Amino acid sequence: MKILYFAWLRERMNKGSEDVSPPTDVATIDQLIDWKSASDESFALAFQDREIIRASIDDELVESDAKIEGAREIAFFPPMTGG
Amino acid sequence: MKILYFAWLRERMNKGSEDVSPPTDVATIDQLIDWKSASDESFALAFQDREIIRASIDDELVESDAKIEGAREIAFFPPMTGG
Amino acid sequence: MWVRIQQEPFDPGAESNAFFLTDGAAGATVTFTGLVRSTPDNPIDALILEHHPTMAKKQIERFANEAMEKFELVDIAVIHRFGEMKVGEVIVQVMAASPHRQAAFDGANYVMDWLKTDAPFWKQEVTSDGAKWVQHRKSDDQAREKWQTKTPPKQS
Amino acid sequence: MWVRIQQEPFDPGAESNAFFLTDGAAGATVTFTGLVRSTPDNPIDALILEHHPTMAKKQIERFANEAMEKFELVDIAVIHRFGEMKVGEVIVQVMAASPHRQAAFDGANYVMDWLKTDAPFWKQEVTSDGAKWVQHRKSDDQAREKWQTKTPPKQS
Repeated sequence: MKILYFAWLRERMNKGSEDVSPPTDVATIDQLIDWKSASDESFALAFQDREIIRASIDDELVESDAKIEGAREIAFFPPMTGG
Repeated sequence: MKILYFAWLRERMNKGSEDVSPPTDVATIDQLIDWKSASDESFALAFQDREIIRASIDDELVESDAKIEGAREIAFFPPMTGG
Repeated sequence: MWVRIQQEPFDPGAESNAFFLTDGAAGATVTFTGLVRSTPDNPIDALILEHHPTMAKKQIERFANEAMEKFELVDIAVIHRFGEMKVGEVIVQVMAASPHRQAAFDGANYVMDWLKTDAPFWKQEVTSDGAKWVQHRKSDDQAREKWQTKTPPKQS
Repeated sequence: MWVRIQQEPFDPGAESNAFFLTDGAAGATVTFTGLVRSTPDNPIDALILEHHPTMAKKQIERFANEAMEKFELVDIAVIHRFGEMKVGEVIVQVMAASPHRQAAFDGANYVMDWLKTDAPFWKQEVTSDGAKWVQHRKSDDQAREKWQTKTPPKQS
């Protein structure tokens, strides 16, 4: 699956997207962040203040306990400031 | 003092304004309507449904117990329907 | 703050654009535009608005000033027409500018609610049967009640 | 109902005028226009908006459709820009048309409140010191709460 990063998360990750293949026991957004943080130091640093980070699965806003099974694209971003 | 009529009150009165000189014991809008109704049949008819008629004194909306002393211009009209 | 009462048609978009230019400090502008409409339920050919000129201007200026005080507005402007107007033409436009979007919404809404019940204009609908006075609506009186609450609307 | 996400500047007044032409049944239109502002307290040279293209369009379409269902709207339209924009340029415009003025106010207000917190756009303010991410405001989260009441807003 593909992960997208936006705004200062994108800057801290120094990339807008990457492909990941989490093992099947990584079931939720929270677990994806845990799994990714364990192997990727800059990800761990960028996702330090985890409560404020929001996520979407295939263009739908989700909570951090949302299941990622079947997801094509997961986006992470700070709180929105549009309009 | 001058009385102005608007909308269907103007049509029923068949005029937009007239000059009146009420005696000094005619102190309020209500008393002005009573006094005018007594001497003017078309006025009495036009002001039959008195509760819905609104009034202003010198461009200020007033209640029917408002004092008319010193008024330059009194306007009578149906409920507003602008905007 | 300015109020214009005029007989001539005006271009609502051009008026909004001109208003945006003068409100440098305001990120949010809310524009209310009231148009003459003809519906299948109530088809009309035109609208005729009678008004009390001096009082109309004073009353609308009062509501606009009240809105400036009640809400955090940078500017507010109102254009209201009188006379005969065709279907699709603009009757009234209110423009409110604020640094806060809710204040801009509230400012324009407040002026419209008071204008509807307390500004001296009277509409006649013109159809093939002639001209008929529009009835005042009770819902317009009720609409003002939302501004009577003691706590001011939330700013955001 | 339509939503446009675009990089190019647009003419807000021309967009409103075009919108009026298509809403024959609606006597009331409320337009919200959000502009790039630079204030003495917070002077900026420009704004840069980053966005999630597919999700931004879907989310705003959702809010616009919700507004159509919740309020008695004839039509609603949203234009939102991304990329770099100068002071005085328009960021976003929402236009809501209804036979009832309160519904038009509520429709535009509803879409703006949800767009602010749940449409994937992120602002950077550009000054001589460089670009700085704009902080999300708690008041924007609170603004949505007014739509959570069980009784629908009063129509008038």
